[in-house]
Amino acid sequence: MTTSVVHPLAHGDSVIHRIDPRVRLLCVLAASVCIAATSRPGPLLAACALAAVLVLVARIPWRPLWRRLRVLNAFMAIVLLTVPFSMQGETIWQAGALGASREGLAQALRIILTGNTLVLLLTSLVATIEPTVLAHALLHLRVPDKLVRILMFAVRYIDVLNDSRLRMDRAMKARGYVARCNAHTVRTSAYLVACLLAQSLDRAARIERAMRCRGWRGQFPVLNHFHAGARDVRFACLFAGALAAAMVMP
Amino acid sequence: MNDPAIQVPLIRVRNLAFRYHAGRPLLEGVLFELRAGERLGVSGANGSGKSSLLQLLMGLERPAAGTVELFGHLCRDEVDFRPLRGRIGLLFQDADDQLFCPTVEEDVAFGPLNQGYSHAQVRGIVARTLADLGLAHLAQRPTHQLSGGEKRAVALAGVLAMQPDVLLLDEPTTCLDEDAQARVTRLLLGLPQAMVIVSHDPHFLRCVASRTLLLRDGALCAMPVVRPVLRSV
Amino acid sequence: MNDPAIQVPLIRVRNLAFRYHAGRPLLEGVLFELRAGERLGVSGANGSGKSSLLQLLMGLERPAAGTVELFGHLCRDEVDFRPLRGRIGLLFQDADDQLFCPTVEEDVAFGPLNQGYSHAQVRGIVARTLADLGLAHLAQRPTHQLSGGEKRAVALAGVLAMQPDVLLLDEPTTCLDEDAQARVTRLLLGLPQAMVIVSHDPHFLRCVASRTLLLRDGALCAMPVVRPVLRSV
Amino acid sequence: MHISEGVLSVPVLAGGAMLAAGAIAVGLKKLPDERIPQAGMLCAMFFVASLIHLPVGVSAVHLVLNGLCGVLLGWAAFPVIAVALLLQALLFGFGGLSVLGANIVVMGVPAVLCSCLFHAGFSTLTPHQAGLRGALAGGGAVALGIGLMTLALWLSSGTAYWPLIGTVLLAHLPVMAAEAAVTGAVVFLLARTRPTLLAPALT
Repeated sequence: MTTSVVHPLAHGDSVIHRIDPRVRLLCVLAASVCIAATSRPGPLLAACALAAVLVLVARIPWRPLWRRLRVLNAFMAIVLLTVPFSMQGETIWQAGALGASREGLAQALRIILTGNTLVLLLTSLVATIEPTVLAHALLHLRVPDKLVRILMFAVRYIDVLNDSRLRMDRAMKARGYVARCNAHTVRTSAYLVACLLAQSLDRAARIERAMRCRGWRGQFPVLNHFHAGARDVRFACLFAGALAAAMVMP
Repeated sequence: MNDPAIQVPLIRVRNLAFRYHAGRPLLEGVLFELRAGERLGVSGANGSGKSSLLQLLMGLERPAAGTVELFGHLCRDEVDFRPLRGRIGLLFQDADDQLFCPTVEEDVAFGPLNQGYSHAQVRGIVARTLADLGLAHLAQRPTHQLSGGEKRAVALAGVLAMQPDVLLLDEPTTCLDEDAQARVTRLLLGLPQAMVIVSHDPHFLRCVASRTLLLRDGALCAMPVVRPVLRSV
Repeated sequence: MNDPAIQVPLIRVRNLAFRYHAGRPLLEGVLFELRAGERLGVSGANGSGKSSLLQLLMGLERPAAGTVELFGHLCRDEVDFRPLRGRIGLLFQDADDQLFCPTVEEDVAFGPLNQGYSHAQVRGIVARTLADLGLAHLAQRPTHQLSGGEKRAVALAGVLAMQPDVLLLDEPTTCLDEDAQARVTRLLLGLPQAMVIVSHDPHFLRCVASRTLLLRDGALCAMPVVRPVLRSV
Repeated sequence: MHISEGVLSVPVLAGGAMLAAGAIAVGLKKLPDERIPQAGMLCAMFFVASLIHLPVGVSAVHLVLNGLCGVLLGWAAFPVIAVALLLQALLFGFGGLSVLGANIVVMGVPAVLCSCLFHAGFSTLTPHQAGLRGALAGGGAVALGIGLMTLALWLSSGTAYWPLIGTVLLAHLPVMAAEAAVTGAVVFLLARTRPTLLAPALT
């Protein structure tokens, strides 16, 4: 019954998967800054196309991709329904007292385009990194050691705790529990959370002992190192070129 | 508890198949019936699919093929299983998964509350169930402080409080020391319900089951003839 | 690994007593010695204090009374135990507690790196240890994706990488399926270290231990005489 | 309780990122090395708890528990929330990298504030009082979070986002109720069965 929550998208060997994770992270960061800072439709459309190409190259399965885009675009639907009507400007469509403005519509479309582009980029370049590898990459990018250790522990134990949650979930269902909007459900959820909390703290205490048994003195040694090669540099140059080209679009 | 007029089997399973997401088939063509008063033992090696079989009977896993009929009702979906879950009690292999309420009393009350009894009725049921199993002294104890054997007994109380017609027991004696095992065995022998008892301990199954099947290569078959061997305990 | 000239016992425990914060005494007057080459099995019921005994030997719990001597050094405090922890390896009951590093390689390297070996040396130790246990193919795997048996084996590798003189094993086969159990048993039989092996499975202890003691009522005593009974397998 | 990618303006994104970085630095400083496994486990636990859904009317809300996070972790809630949000962005696509800083502030600031208020004079609390405070912390953390979200949206676009902000507010009312109820019940339970967990150990 173990279904892992913590697994990278597309356990694949696409070109993207083979690029140094540090390079991919830096590419997404640079692109995020550029895309967030631009407001003209040309560059946004070009960047969105670039992100879509990367998603195709990384061979992201459509089901998780669709799930992500659905989460984002449920919110974007609200943006599209509110922003055109609340922004001042040239009215292009009148519905009773409400008028949609051209500027508002443009703003809403800009938000939708930006959001989708950034999510596609994150999905293709970063979500395809094995989480433990990502942690190491962050360590090499000078993210504080303690923060990365918290990430490593979390990645390590999310599945352990989640399996436990799923087993308790089944045991509850087997005893006729159905989540409803009532006090019994609130109390039951609280029991579940308290159980998970107690389990995680007990395990943390045992882990701390296991670490002491193996001579831990307060520092976490690092063994793995990354080596960026010619392919990674080529990818970075290509990505930078494409991004720059997108940004100068009319 | 069982209406003697009912002639249909309590559980009827036909050609049941099951596999994990992308794994090899774990069960294939499982076929059996459970009738009132029977205690069906299911033996088999670790990983042979014994636990999965019980989960399928409760509708907690979905079969790849085949049908499960409970009390004469064909059950396909969550909606079909839900109203019948109170009539079938499943005892989980690891009592810790089942005991998530802070105190014994609250845990035993969980099932009856889900069945919609009033708080006063539930209090009565809890007191009676705990007394029947000789656990009344544990009522106020936090569940996480119980010993292994006590946990198993309280988990059983939580299942019995729902007054099920059938019990599904997943390795009810595993990880228990001999005293606790003997105690659980006595408890089970004193219950009127029909049971499916899954265990990898053939000795225990001979003590409690009225007939025993072996789960091997994904299917249920008759137990091979017992060949006695000299073995020290 | 053991200097044959050393005549002192590797572990000498005298009158050890232990209790949880406000609980009844769990251990009282525990007394034993472990000598080089010995494999001491410790049997006992659930909750009899077997795990606590191992934790006391590692200095992870503090005794209420009595003494622990490791390699001839009397150990009272964290300061006494710390330099000796590399020489005693404890395999935890739940491998998930012990495998806290993101990848197998890093987890096996954790101990040697703490012992102050250089990165090059550690890489050698890790490769050798994994190869010895037939686990070399797992080196790059994230620990959270291993199977139960693999986890136990990798946890053992992490302990062995520190090149200990003594191994303390807490229920090394519990919750493993039969294949994995056989595998772990073979692994243990192939190791040169002296061991204290805690288990509630008398059959397993007979396979691996050179002598076995029973932990009952807080004290270690000789195993009761084996009385062979007719029992089918 | 995530702000989506694409909505906030660049200055707000940058401000959020800087505030978050500072707060995480403080949180890490207050987190001793030997507590890192505990912080990591709690991070995993809050991630897993966010997979628990409660039905509200026709829809469902998932637990956020940032109030409880603050009560248990104090300032260390910042790095823990940061990691949990990063993982949610990577594994589920909630939020994203550019709004990560802003989202950390939206969840973390209420957590730390709630922790301060909750622990004021804690030693004298009965389980019921603790539970009540827990409920206030849970509901209050969400309310404060919505406040900060509103501020971020308003700073990004002024009055143009008012209807959007109104919709977001409405959508979070059931979350607030669910959080207050669950956090209150959890804290009551902990105060009853494991009171030591509620001691401000990590502040």
